[in-house]
Order: sequence, then structure tokens, then C-alpha cells
Amino acid sequence: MSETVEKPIEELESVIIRFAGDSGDGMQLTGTQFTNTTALLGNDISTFPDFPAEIRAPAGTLPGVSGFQLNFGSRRILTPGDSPDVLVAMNPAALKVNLRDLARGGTLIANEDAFTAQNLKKAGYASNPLEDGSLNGYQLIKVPVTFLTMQGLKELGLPKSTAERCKNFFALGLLCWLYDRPIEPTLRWIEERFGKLPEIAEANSTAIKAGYYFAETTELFPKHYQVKKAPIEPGKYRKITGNEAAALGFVAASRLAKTPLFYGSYPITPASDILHELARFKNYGVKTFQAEDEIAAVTAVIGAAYGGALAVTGTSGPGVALKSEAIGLAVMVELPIVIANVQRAGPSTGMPTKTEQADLFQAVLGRNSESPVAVVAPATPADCFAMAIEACRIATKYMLPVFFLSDGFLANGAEPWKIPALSELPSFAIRHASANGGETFQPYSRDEETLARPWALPGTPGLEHRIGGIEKANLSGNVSYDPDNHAAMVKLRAEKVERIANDIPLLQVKGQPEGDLLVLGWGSTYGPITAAVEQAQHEGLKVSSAHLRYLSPFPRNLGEVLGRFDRVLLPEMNMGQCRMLIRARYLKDVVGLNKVKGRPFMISEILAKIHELLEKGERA
Amino acid sequence: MSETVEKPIEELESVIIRFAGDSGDGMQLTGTQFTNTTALLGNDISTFPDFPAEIRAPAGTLPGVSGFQLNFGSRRILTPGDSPDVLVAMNPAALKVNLRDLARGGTLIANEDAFTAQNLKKAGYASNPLEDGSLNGYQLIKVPVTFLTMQGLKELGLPKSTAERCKNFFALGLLCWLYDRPIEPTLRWIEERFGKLPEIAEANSTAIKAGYYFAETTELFPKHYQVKKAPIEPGKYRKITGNEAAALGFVAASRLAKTPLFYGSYPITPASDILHELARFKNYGVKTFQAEDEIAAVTAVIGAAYGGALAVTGTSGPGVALKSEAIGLAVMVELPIVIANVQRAGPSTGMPTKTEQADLFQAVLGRNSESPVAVVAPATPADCFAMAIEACRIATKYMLPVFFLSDGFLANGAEPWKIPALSELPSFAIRHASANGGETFQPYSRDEETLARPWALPGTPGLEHRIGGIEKANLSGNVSYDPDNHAAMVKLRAEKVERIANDIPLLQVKGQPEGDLLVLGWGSTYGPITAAVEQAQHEGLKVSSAHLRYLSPFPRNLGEVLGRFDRVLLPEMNMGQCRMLIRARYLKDVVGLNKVKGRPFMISEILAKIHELLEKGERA
Amino acid sequence: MNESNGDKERGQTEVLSLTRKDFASDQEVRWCPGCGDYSILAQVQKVLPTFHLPREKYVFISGIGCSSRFPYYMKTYGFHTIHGRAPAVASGLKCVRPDLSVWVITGDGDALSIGGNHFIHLMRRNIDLNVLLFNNRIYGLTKGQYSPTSELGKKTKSTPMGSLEQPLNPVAVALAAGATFVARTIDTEIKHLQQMLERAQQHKGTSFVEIYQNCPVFNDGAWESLTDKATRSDHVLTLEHGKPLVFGKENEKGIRLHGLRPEVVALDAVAKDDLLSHDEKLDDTTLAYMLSRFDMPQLPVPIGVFRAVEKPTYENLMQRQIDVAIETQGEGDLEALLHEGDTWVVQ
Amino acid sequence: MNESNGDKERGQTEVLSLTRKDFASDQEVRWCPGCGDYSILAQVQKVLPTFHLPREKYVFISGIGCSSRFPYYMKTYGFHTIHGRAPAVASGLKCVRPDLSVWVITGDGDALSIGGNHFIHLMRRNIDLNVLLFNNRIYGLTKGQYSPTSELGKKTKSTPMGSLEQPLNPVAVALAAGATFVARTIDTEIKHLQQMLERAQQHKGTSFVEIYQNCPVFNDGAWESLTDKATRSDHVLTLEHGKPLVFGKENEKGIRLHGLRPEVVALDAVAKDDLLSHDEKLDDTTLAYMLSRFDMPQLPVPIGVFRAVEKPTYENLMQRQIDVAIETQGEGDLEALLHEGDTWVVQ
Ligand SMILES: Cc1ncc(C[n+]2csc(CCOP(=O)(O)OP(=O)(O)O)c2C)c(N)n1
Ligand SMILES: Cc1ncc(C[n+]2csc(CCOP(=O)(O)OP(=O)(O)O)c2C)c(N)n1
Ligand code: SF4
Ligand code: SF4
Ligand SMILES: [Mg+2]
Ligand SMILES: [Mg+2]
Repeated sequence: MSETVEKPIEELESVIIRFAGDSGDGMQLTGTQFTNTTALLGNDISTFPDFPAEIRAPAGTLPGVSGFQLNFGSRRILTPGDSPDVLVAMNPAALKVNLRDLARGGTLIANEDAFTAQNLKKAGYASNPLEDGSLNGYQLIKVPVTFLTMQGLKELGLPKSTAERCKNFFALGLLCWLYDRPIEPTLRWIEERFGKLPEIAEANSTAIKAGYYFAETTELFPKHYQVKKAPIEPGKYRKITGNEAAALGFVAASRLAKTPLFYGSYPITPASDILHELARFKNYGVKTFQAEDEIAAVTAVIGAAYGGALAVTGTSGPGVALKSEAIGLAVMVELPIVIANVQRAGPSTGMPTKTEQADLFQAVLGRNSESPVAVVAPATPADCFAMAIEACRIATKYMLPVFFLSDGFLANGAEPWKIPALSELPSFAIRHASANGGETFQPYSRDEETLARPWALPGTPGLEHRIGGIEKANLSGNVSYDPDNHAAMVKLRAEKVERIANDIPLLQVKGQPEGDLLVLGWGSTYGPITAAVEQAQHEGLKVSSAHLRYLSPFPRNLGEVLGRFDRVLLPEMNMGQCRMLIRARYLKDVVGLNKVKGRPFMISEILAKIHELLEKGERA
Repeated sequence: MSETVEKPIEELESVIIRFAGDSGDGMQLTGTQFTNTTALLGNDISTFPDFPAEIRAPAGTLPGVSGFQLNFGSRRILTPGDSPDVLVAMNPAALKVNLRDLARGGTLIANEDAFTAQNLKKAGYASNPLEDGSLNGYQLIKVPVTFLTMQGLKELGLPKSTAERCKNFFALGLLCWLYDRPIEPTLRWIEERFGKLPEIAEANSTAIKAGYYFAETTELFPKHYQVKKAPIEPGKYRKITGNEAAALGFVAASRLAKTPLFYGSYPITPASDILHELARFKNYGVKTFQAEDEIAAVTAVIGAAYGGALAVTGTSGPGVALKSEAIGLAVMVELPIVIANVQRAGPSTGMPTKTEQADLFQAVLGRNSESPVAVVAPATPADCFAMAIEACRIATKYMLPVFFLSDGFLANGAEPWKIPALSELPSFAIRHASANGGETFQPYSRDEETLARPWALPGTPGLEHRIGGIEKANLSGNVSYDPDNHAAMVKLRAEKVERIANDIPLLQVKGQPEGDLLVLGWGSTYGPITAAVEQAQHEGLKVSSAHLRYLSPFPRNLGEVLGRFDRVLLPEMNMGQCRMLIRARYLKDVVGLNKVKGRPFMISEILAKIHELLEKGERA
Repeated sequence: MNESNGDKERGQTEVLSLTRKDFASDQEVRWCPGCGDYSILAQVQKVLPTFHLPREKYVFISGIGCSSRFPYYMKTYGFHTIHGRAPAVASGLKCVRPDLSVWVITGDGDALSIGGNHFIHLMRRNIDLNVLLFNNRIYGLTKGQYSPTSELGKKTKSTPMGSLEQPLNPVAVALAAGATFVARTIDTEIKHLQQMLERAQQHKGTSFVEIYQNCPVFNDGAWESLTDKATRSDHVLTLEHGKPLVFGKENEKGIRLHGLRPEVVALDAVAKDDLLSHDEKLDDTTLAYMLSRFDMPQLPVPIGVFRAVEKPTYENLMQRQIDVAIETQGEGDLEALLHEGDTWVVQ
Repeated sequence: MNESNGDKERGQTEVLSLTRKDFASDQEVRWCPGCGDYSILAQVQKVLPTFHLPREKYVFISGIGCSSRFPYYMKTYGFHTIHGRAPAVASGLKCVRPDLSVWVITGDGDALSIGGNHFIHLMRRNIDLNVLLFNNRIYGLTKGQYSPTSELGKKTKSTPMGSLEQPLNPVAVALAAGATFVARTIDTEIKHLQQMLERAQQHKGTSFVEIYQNCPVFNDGAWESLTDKATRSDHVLTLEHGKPLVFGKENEKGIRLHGLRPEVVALDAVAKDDLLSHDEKLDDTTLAYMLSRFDMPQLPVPIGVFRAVEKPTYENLMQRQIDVAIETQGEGDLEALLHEGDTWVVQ
């Protein structure tokens, strides 16, 4: 592809690019294609899209800006990156919204054609930032993207609007050259995707090529960059988002358990995509049920669990609130259900498209009376696969509701996923009770190890029994108002959850097993915490990290691990919910680092706190 | 009334009587009448009814048993009593259910006519306990109540079933003589109540007299007892249950605030009586709204608050679960609502007629995201009046949702209430925003002291504004997805709750201000804790008590008080919910005493724990 | 709540010979004396054996209310869920277990107050469930507040000066929501009640049966004019498919349509052919809807089947999509699924 | 979201002279280009000034959905609540503030899916609210799942092989639940939409207006056959009180009743007197219900007022009980209340 004189190429360890434009500009597509190409090159990657709240806010306005950030490198990449090295701004609004994140001195590639008086006004600019010197601190590269795209497509004789809509491919081509990525994968993709619309296919192919060649030729880009393969574990990979991984995990669990999956849900951002994904898997026997509301979703799921299905419901925080009463019923009747909560920023409707991890209290404690459940939380997008399976395994083994706490950051973020061999997946057999020659069936008898009651399915001869939300007599399951029975049952239900601790991995410490400071995390903070701690360790600080993927019960050794460190820092995207649970239980003065901005932690934020704590205390 | 030779009379300091019979036997009425008479005599009292779960379980069966316990004395009475001194059992089922509570050596008055073969069988007795010697440990007094009642009424020529139904009045007469209570108040009551049914009135009057004279005459009762007036604070008193007091409190708050009361509710045990009470107060301008479900109840209440009403919703635990999402909305739009939760035993449907205080987590933490609210909890039935007013005062002053956490024990329990003078009631003026000459109205501007936003009512010219569940920009109230604004608002909402601590009483310690052991309580455990600690102090132990009526925020001095004691014991009718909140916040190793039996604590249970702790530790 | 399971191995003959007693659980029935629920329980226990299904195939699912205690008394599978949600629980069950005969037991408060949303959506989904609504026009279990079917002006504990709302008509709402089978009967009409239960079981799709039920404790006599021997035949109109609408002690009265306005006519004055005839099989629900609105004193109250039309059931459509997907895409293979989409190999 | 309040002291004359612009807030409207919601917003802003009510008397209350963003664009009081609950929030408000003109803005998902229960109960309560349901037969805000009004077999993200449920007919459900005012109109029928808004405002009691609304992004053309110039007049039947049902480009077609079965007839073959006439004032809802079921291709789709009957409103009945209680028992006195019942004095 490089027929002209080669420009010099410089090697980089990692790059963070953010594509930003109007929602109509196709930035998600550009970002995704760039990511796919990058993945195929063997870089490690992490991505995060930033959707606007409106479906289609008026073109050119600030609320209409859509962004996509990608971090890729020849070393391990743990987050989508703190601040972009390169910002591609397709219009003034995109610049306005995103500039504050761009690293000082970073590269800004702007589509200068879009900086019209009207667009500047819509974005609230008094003067044109491309001209007024306000961007002096950055490496500004103005490209007339629209004009060049139209030029490139002139010969195709397309309507103006169609041609113009290809400008994202032009930009993609440009970036491909700049970071030395081949455009062939995208050309192939265009072929597949638009095969039936040859005009569009040709327009897009032409546009990406035009961008590529333009970059190669123009003096605007005196050199380009190379990011070598990352030392990734060998294997077959695919890129996966948290919601995709969760959906796959539930299907996998269903197959592993040889039990059909029933997914009952009411659409809600950012959980709806799990429903959409699962609705595609009908040939896997998956039944999806779009209920009239969240209450119907969770109660239908309870009915399905009663009938013997692997029963999962998915929603976000406000939906969980509505499901609380029914989850209490599942606790009482001891049926296995999984509640996937893709957390978003709240309270109330809050900021639906933004991330947060503030529904931990709701999961652990948000029901009437003593109503214990299990809670797991994936650490990365790909980990949603493993933890979805775990949630199903625990629910069916212990006969209780299990929360799967993902969040908007994991749900929409993507990373490479090493596709596991089927043999690596946990196996879990499901046993259903069957009649046992003459003996009286006791629906509330218990497994000695797990304390689970038998999962006895309607339709099984001889096991006819009644369950319900009124307190049950142990063993017989009859309605009971007996005071001692109630006390015993309350304790049994709690003990059942506690026993799970024997069945989950111990908490692993990364770094020294003891020391000045442990940075503890849970859920989607894994990436930034790990990166920050690795950096601090690199600086020679005596700091370790550990990550909770099980929140109820906690891993058995949590107390002991906490005891081995002088101080414990717990960064959370909430006001200290996990911290409070830990303080109450272990009476350890855990320090919080709390961020509630609808955005994930930056590595630098955590690193700064580590520095602060270790300066105040002793320095390694 | 005493024409015959006076039998000897013995003085007692206090007596605990339990009336028990079939739900059809009128035991609640008997208990209530005895209580009223006792109150008029100037004794201190405390009562607690124990309803069956069924509306009318089949006559004579165990689930059909209805009980009413009364503790009265010439000293301060803090609870309905641990174990009855006297059990009145109107049938075998009543005996079976209640005998285990009767104090060893206690008096058992049994209606021997009801101990028929059929009734014995229904209650599961193989032989007649009145005959088989199994009751030897008690002072058994067999009275043919049914026969004697019929005898007494013979001359009235009533149908058999009508006559028989008067037997509770016979029993009441009997007890009146035994404890030297006049029957005149009851005769007056019968007159009023059955004035329009002279036959029934005469039958009941005749029966109570028959019982009284029988007791006076028969040799079954060689002596009777006297319980002198208690040294009660002078004033005018009435007997009141927690639900009655709560209803009165809400009406009083409405009057004090000069703001009409709107009560939206969906019936649920044991909260429905608040709705029933309030529905009677239409001439106080009270509007009650029986909604189609709990969600409609709370959202209608939010609408009413928006319109400027004093807006209260009432329910029990499962209903609160359903209201969680909407309470989050009230948090976000910062409108004042009160959520009265009359807690019952759970989880799920649980044991609806039984008490528990296990919804504290749900109140404080049971919503999606960071959603802080205020929580108050009355300590006694009469305290429901004061705390209902407090809930309204705090909600309207700070513009936020306030939980009022009562429970089944308080709701149905009764005690004498010294009727306050109007001048003793807290005054609280409500201010509504009004237009302010040309200035832009800021619906999210804040009061400097309370951080409350203005309560601006629709209909006010010039204040037109929009609110909603999406995150609000501070000051303007516009929709905002700004990260820093969100963080600021999350903190503001939390800070608003914290500021309430400046506006509520400090925690008072009863007993030494510091020492070996503090017994801390909240809600309805007040009676048994106070009684147990007084007893322990009497025994010379260095133990004090303190009671939390504010759970969110905690009183400002809580940490400091905790610090003054070596150990802190926190008895709760749950598995340690308040304890966890305190441990997390103050890192104090608070010890729990947890009872989840659907029943209040006995004084002895708490006393035993005090002994245990002080024996293990140092003894005063 | 336990059963011995000695009957595990029973064959078809035994199934055929089940009796009413085989459907009674060991739990003591705990409704108030005289409660209409007893009769409904008895009729259900009587008709089930006639369906020749083994006991384990039945599931009774209820919400909360006096009526909702029903499952405890049936020696079948039973699930006493939470208030208002039985239709949704049953829907989930039936979606995954089309082999079971699933019955929803609910009250007027349970189905139409807190459960109103699930009720209308169940009707339009047409899942093959049998829904029995015990309508006593009151909240029994919570001791007597007015319900959505209580008459306007009803005085109860929560409405001492009378309620303020027009009652909901369960049959009309079910029809408007698209129910394929709708019937009404009365607790005391033993034979008719049995017939309606049979019809409900025969119907494939959601079968909704409203049962007028007396609550002697909190709303005694709510349906008295329909059950009292003296007035019954003048007040009750029994619907029969294809038959003209006649009623009265000697079937001496009939219903004629005047435009869209129904009127009572004396049969001696009018030919039978001029009477309105019932047709439960109409796709258009106008007639059924009109009948559902008949009320005293102008018109007699209809009981019987208002509508019975066959439509595909939700659970069958659901299964059909799965079958088609498997036919066209092949039975899903987990390995293939995991490797779906763009992949790359790192050596 | 702020208003200057300079207009606090304005008098009646000023009220009379409000214009459309006075009802537009300073917030940028953020629906997709071409969304039918724009037209509805415009018509509301146009008709409000004609009611001669000052701006502060209006409250717009919505749930969640694209349509529910409506209140932000109105320079009146507004409350964007939570999904499905606007009817209940509005009910609470109207109970305590009968002086306000309260409008509920909702979508097909908001009103009929999650909010279905509040919807039917609002209809039977007859609280004086105006409910505008923007029916685009899709979930817009959550990006295109099928809704309760979507046609059977609808392919969406959540139903790639087609949805399995019969759609709900909002007008039929409202009628069955007892609504006193029910109308239907179309986003593009500007004049008709305005008329319906006026009628809704005039009606005392719950006014329900279903508005067919196009969502060009996720369900474009859902109502095309009713809005397309070429087909419109053959597919839309405009209801007018007291007038026979006629339609067609030259009003050349009418509806005649055959027993209970409506049929389309050519007007040249049939006398106008033989046609079915519309009557929105009937207490019996059978006619209105029948009309609500008219659908293509057999019958034209009616727009206009299906029903408009006066009944006491809930909030008035509520207030009347309070007035009566005060009349008979005297205005409540807190002192007396506290001292109610048995009391005793301790010296
Ligand atoms: C969430 C919730 N809210 C309220 C209740 C209280 N509750 C139980 S049954 C019932 C109404 C019962 O009425 P209905 O359905 O007519 O049944 P009936 O008792 O008359 O048979 C109510 C309000 C509850 N159990 N759960
Ligand atoms: C409790 C809850 N569940 C789900 C959602 C997600 N949600 C928001 S709007 C909506 C449906 C919108 O459809 P509709 O009411 O038809 O409005 P439209 O967007 O089409 O105008 C859903 C499912 C939510 N906000 N809250
Ligand atoms: S309260 Fe009424 S409905 Fe309930 S069991 Fe008693 S009689 Fe039956
Ligand atoms: S998604 Fe549809 S309904 Fe929503 S704003 Fe866009 S066009 Fe309108
Ligand atoms: Mg009922
Ligand atoms: Mg819609």
C-alpha cells in the first residue's frame, strides 16, 4: 500500500485515541473498526464508548456528541486510558465536550470544514478555536475532512448527503495510516456489510482509501507511528463487551448445566443489550421474555426457576428497586434466580448512560427484613463471561438469588477475550429431587454441605408440595408462625450464604503479601486499580492490590488479608458502600477513594491517592 | 357492690394477665375493657394483643387462638410483661398455645366447659390437661364459665348462641373481682355501645355481674388482690396504641404546619389501622387515598407533596420494597414525604401479624445508588405521636423523604399517654417560595442552614420550573450530565441528611454517663431494655442505657457516648442491622443481642445478657 | 405439606381413578365459616379427577388474599406467591413447562388492584393458564377495605363515608385486553361452576373465570340478589352458545336488541327469533363486551362463557420460534457460539 | 429551567394575551429530527393560550420515554417523574390542588406496559386530568424494542423473529376501565389534534387522548396508511357527535350496522338514515367500544371523541366528604382530637 516514499516511523508503547463527533457522524463505527484492526494486529486493547443521553439530539449540539475511546499498546492495557493522546474532533461540539480530557500537548485532529459559524454557535464558541490561538497548548492538525471526502468520491456521482456521510471512513483511513494499521480488514468488512448496496460499499471503500492516501501524502503528518504486538498469552481471541460476555456466559451456563435458559427482562439502559443478545440465541433453546415491567420480569423468572429453568433477569438500578419485593420471595422459597444489574449513575433516573457502582447496598441489604443473597461482580468486560457462569453455578447449587453486578463501564467497554476451551469451563451438574420410594418428601430438607433445599420440579410424581412467601417450617415447608422455627430459618438462610465462602476462590494479593498499603477493589475498578498499583510498585512503593469478585459472602480470607496491611485503600465509584460493609464486619479502618461522576476512575487519580497515603504514612 | 362478707385482700406491685381464647371468644374486647378500667384506677399499664394470622380460623384450633396481654402496676410499667402471672384460657387450644409462657407456679383460670373431647382433639391433646395432672406446676382454677354464663342469663330467654357469646363478659367480671376493679366503667361502656340493642346490652351486663358475684362468692377464690395507683406524672391521660398515636401525630403535624394532610396508602398488616384512623378525620381536612398499589400510594404522595400538602404514605416492609424506586425520585426532586413503615416479621410475606425491626437496612440503604434519607423510630406506642410529628417536621424543613419506623409491637401495643398541651407541641412553620421581583427563580438554590431547596408550589406565578428524576444542575435544576455537578449533588444530598444532626436532641444516657456497659437500643426495644437496665442497676451493676430515636442521621454525640463505655450491647429484633451501621461508622466493637422470633424481647433475656457480659468482663 | 410418594409408579388406570379426596392436602382449611371459598375449593377438587391428568401435572399459583391460600389445600404442586404477581409467576412457569396444567387463583384486590397490570398483559399474551378470580368485592385478608370491584359509595374501614370510585368490571377489562376465554359464575351455583371449570380447562389459551364469591365476614350478601332463591331467576341470565338470551323463573323473559340498546322483553309478546342470541365464538368482542355490562336493575347479570375463541398460545409461539431457529441455524453449539464473530490468533 | 418572575403581578388582560411563545421554555428541544412529538408540542403550545388560564396554573407531568421529556419544553410547571407513574403522581397532585390544570404526558410503553395498572385505575377514578398518550407503537427512548401497542409479529431488537403478543387497544382498555372521556387523534392532523386538546381541557374528569405519533427512527411509517395523502381518506373515519359515520375522499362511504356487525356501504346505495350515527354521550359504552375496535383493512380507523360523559370527579367527591364532615362534625379542633375517647386524670 505504500508506493510513495516512506515517511519515518516511530515506535510507541501505547496510544490512547478518542474519536468524537456528532451522533450522526458514525464515530462508534469508526472506533469499532479501528479497534478491530488493532486487535488483529495483536495489540492489547481496551475501549469505552460514551453515548449521548438523547436518541438523536439536534445535530451539532453538545448533548449530541458521541465519543469512543481506545487504548492500545504493545504492553498490557488495563483501561481505556486516562486522557487521550489523540483527539479526533469531527465538529466544534465534539471539541468542546472532549477537549478538557485531552492530554496537554496531545494531538488534536479537527475536521475544519465543520467549524462553521453556525456549528460554532451551537457549541457555544464565541470565536473559532481553530483560529483564535486557544489551542496553542496542543498539536493541532486541521484537516478539511468533509471537503476531501467529497473530493475523493466525486467520480462516483453520489448525492451530496450520501457522499458526506462517508467522512468517518476518511477519518478512519487517516488514522490507520498514522498508526500503521492496514485498511484491508475494514475493506473486507465493508464488503460483507454493504455487499447488497454496492454503491455505499464503494463509497465507503473509496473514502477510507482517500483518507489513508491523504495522510500518507500530506505534509500535515511528517511521520507515523508503530505499536508492536503485545506479549499476550497465546490463543484465539475475540473482542468482547461486558454485555456480550454476560449474555454468552448465561448461554454457556445453560449448556453446562444442561438446563434451558429463561431470561425475563424489561428494557432499560444499559442492560437492554443483554436481552437483545440473548434474543438472538433461540437455536440454543434460550427463551427471552420481554415483560410488561420489572416486577413481571422477576416474578416470571421465579416461575421459570420453579419449573426448572436456569432463570435470569436483567436490569439496572431502578429496575432492581422494583424487583426488591419479589427477590425477597425467592429468598423465602429458596429458588435459584440470577439478577443481573448493569449499574448506572443515580439516584432515581440519574444519568442513565453513565456508569457508577452504587447499587451494592441495594443488592446486599435492599429488601425488607433479613433477606440474604449472594453477590458477585465481574472485574472486566471479559470477566462478565466467567462471573455470569459463577452466578448461575452458585444460585443453582445453593438454591438462592444471586446478584451479578456489572456496570455501564463494563457493559459497553470492550477488551480482547481469550476464548476458553470448553474443557476449561466449570462444570456444574444440576440435580432435581425425585421421589424416593415411600419416604415423605420434605421440600425444606437440606443438603449437608450447602444447606440447599431440594429443587423439586412440578410434574415430578410423588413430590407434590406447596411453597410460598410465608415463613416455612424447616423440613416440611409448611406455613409456620412458630417463633423458634422463624429464628432458626432466619439463621439458616444467612448460613447458606455464608457457606458459599467455602466454594469460591480465596482473595489473591498482587504484589507483596503484606506491607504498607493494600489497594482493594471490586467490580469495574479492576483496570485502573491494577494499573495504578503496578505503576506504584514500579516506583518502588510497598503497595499491593487485591480485587473482590465476590461481595456476598466475602472470600474467607478477606479479614486475614486486611490484617496483613497497615492501611487499606478502597476506591469505589460510590460514596463507600463496600468500604462500609468491610468496616462493619472487620472493624478495619479502611480508607475510601470515592468518585461519583458517572465516569470510571483514572489511573492517575488512584495513583495520586496512593502517593498521598504513603507520604502521610511511611514511604517504602 | 360487696354485700357479702369481705374476703381478704392482698396488695401487689404489678400483675401480668393474659386473656386467651378462640378468635370468636372476644378476648380482645375483654382485655381492652379490663385495661380501660385499670387505667382509670391510675395504674401504669402496657398491653399487647396477639392476633391470629387467619381472619377466622376454624373455631377451637391452634391457629384460631387470640390473645391479649396486660401488665399493670403501682410502679412504672415498661413492657406488657415477660411471662403472665395469670393466664385465662377459654379453651384447650388457648391453653396449648399460651401455657409455655405462663410463669411457673402462675395462676391458670380455665373454662372447663370448653375442654370437651372434640376441642381437646382440635388442640391436639391426647388427654384432658385439666384432669391428667400435667398442670400440677400451676395454680389451676377450673371454672365452668359457659355453664355459669348460661345460668346467669337463663331468665332473659335468649337464644343459646347469643347467651353463650356473653361468656367473655363473665370472665371479665370474674377478673374484675379478683383484682379489685369496679365493673361500672364497663357497664357504662356496654350501655353506650349496645344502647340500640337493649337485649344484647342487658345480656352482657348480666354476664359481667354474674362473673363478679360468682368470684366473690365461690370458694375457688379465697382472696383477692389490690394494685395501688402508680406514681404517675399528674395530668390528663388516655390509653393509646402506636397506630392511633401515629395517626394523631400526623394530624397534629398537619395542624401545626397549617398544611393539609394527604395520606396515600395501600392496606397491609399491621399498618392498615393508620389508614382507618385517618379516614375518620375528614373534618380535619385530612385526605386519605387508598391507592391501587404501594407504588401508586407513594407516587401519589409525591404528587401531593409537590402540590404543597403534608404528604405521608404508610405501609409495612413488603410495601416499602415496592416503593423503593419512587422514594429515590423523592430524594432526587427533594420533596418532603414521610414513609411510615410498621415493620413486621419477614423476609417476603413472612409472618404478617408478628413483630420485628428488620427493615432498618431497607430504610437507610435500600435504594439504587446513593439515595440518603432521614430515619426516625418511636420508642413506645405513645412516642409514635411525637415521632410522627418529628418526621413531618424534618421532611418539610429539609425537603427530603423521612422514614418513620414503627413495628407490630408498637402499632398494636397500648400504654397510657399523657395528653400534651398544644403549647408543648413543637411549632414548625412551613415556608413556600414566592416570586421575588425579577430575579431568576432557582428551584435548586439552597437554604444556608438546612441546605433545603425552596418548596415552590405549582400555581405560584413566576416560579414556573421543571423537576424530575434525572440528575439536576445545582441552583438551576436543569437536567445535567456534568460529572462534577453530579459529584457535588451526591454530596449535597448526603450533607443535607447530616445537617439534621444539628437539629435533633443529643443521645441521653440513663444511669452513669460512663462505665462498663452501655445497653443501646432503638425503636420498640425501649421498654424491655429500660426495664432490664433499671433492674441491673438495682442489682448494683455499672450499666447504663441509651435509646436512639433518630437512626439517620445518628445524634451528633453518639460516637462520643460509645467511647465512654467499655462495652456496648445492642439488642435488636433483627440480626444486627443498627449494630452494623454503628460498627461501620464508629469502628466500635458493639455486641449484638438478636432476636427474630416475631416477638418482642423479654426483660429477662436482656438482663441475662447483661449478666453474661458483666461476668465475662468486670463486675461492678 | 408433604405427600408420601408411594404413588410414583402408578399407571394410566390409576390416574383415571383419582377421586376428589386425592386432591385434598393434609392442611386444615382455614377460611371463615360460611366463606364462599369452600364451595369453590370443593368444585375444583371434584372436577380435577375428571380431566384424567395425574396429580403432579397440576400447579396452583396464587397471590395474597384469603382466596390465595387455596394452593395449600390442594394435594398438587402449589405456589403461594406475593400480592398481585401470580399471573406473572405462572406465565414464567408455563413458558418453560408447557406440559403442566397451571391454575392461577386470585382475588379482586390481588388481580385488579395491585395486580392489574399483569392481569391485562396476561390476557393479551394468551398463555395457556386457567385464572380463577374470586370476586367478593372486598379485601378479605386485610379485614375489610373496599376493593376495585366494590360499588361506588361503599362504606368500609378505609372509606367510612363511602368509596369514590366506579368499580372495575373484570369481564369487560379482560375482553378489552384481548382475552380469548372469558366466563363468569357464582360460588353457590355448584353445577355451573363445575361446568365453567371444565370449559376453562378445555380451552387452550388464557381462560379467565370470574367467580362471584360471598365473604360473610366483611361483605356478606354482596351477590345476594343473584343467589337468593326468590330473586335468582329474575336476576341471572345464563349464557349458552348459539341460544337466544332468555331468563326468568319460567324462562318467560328475553333480551332483544334495539339498535345497540338491549332491552328486556316478555316472551309471550315477542318471537324467540327476534331475541338476541349468544355467540361465544365471535372474533369481534362487541357482543361479549355488551353482555359484560349488563347489570341490575335494568338487565339481568349474565353468567356463563362470554367468549371462547382459539388463538395461538404464547408459549407455543415461543417454542415455535425456537424450533424454526434450530431448523434454520442448526441446534446451537456452545463451541461455535464462543468463537462467533471476528477472532484472531495470538501465537 | 428558570423563569424570570417579572410577570408575577400580571392581570387578567395579560393572561388573555398569552401566545404560543409564552409556553415555550428555554430548553432546547431534543427529539430526533422528524419526530412526531414536535407537532404535538407545537399544538399544545398553540391551544393553551386559548384557554385563558395563567401559565402558573398548568402542570405537565410525565413518566419516562422520549415523549415524557415533554414537560421540559413547556414554560409551565413540569414534573418528569419515573417510568409509568405519571398518572399516580398527577392524581396525588390533583387531589390536593383541584385548582390546577394538570396534564399527563405518556408513551405507549410508559402508560400501558409498566404503567398499565395506574392507567386503568385513573380511568375509573375520573380525576380531572388530561392524559395525552403518544402512541408510536415502539419503545423510543430505549432504542427500539416492541411495545404493548406493537402489532403481533413485530421484529425489533428484543424480538428478532417477531413479537408474540396481541397489541393492546388503548381506547378499548380505557373504555372498559370506565373512562368518561376518550378520544383519538394523529400527530399530523394538526387541526384535529388541536380540537381534541380543547375538548380534553373542557371535559371535567379524566380526559384520555390517544395520539398516533410517528417515530421516524425506530418505527417509521407505523401510521402511514392513515397519514399518507393517497390513502388517508379511505382509512380514517372522523367521528362527530350526532352525525352518521361517513368517510372516503368524497364522503362516499358509510358504516351500517348489521345486527352487531358493522359494515362499509357505499352511500349511493344506502340512505344516510340507515347509517350508524355517532353518539359520544351514551352512558352505555358498547358503541364506543365497538368503534374502538374498527381497524384496517375491513373498517376505517376512527379518530375523534369516542366518549364524553359527565360524572362527578374523584377530587370533588373527596372534597365534598370533607365539607360534609365539617358541616356535621364541625371543623376539626386539634385539642379536642387529642382528648378524644376515654381519658382519666392523674393528680
Ligand atoms: C405488597 C403487599 N401489599 C399489601 C398486602 C396486604 N394484602 C394482602 S391480601 C390484600 C387484599 C386481599 O383482597 P383480595 O385480593 O380481594 O382477596 P380476598 O382476601 O378478598 O380473598 C392486601 C391488601 C400484601 N400482602 N402485600
Ligand atoms: C423502572 C424503569 N424501567 C425501565 C426504564 C427504561 N425505559 C425508559 S423509557 C422506556 C420505554 C419508552 O417507551 P414509550 O413509553 O413508548 O415512550 P417513547 O420513548 O416511545 O416515547 C423504558 C423501557 C426506566 N427508565 N425505568
Ligand atoms: S374474611 Fe371473608 S373471604 Fe376471607 S376467609 Fe373470611 S369469609 Fe372468606
Ligand atoms: S427515538 Fe423516535 S420517538 Fe424518540 S425522539 Fe427519536 S423519533 Fe421521536
Ligand atoms: Mg376480595
Ligand atoms: Mg412509544
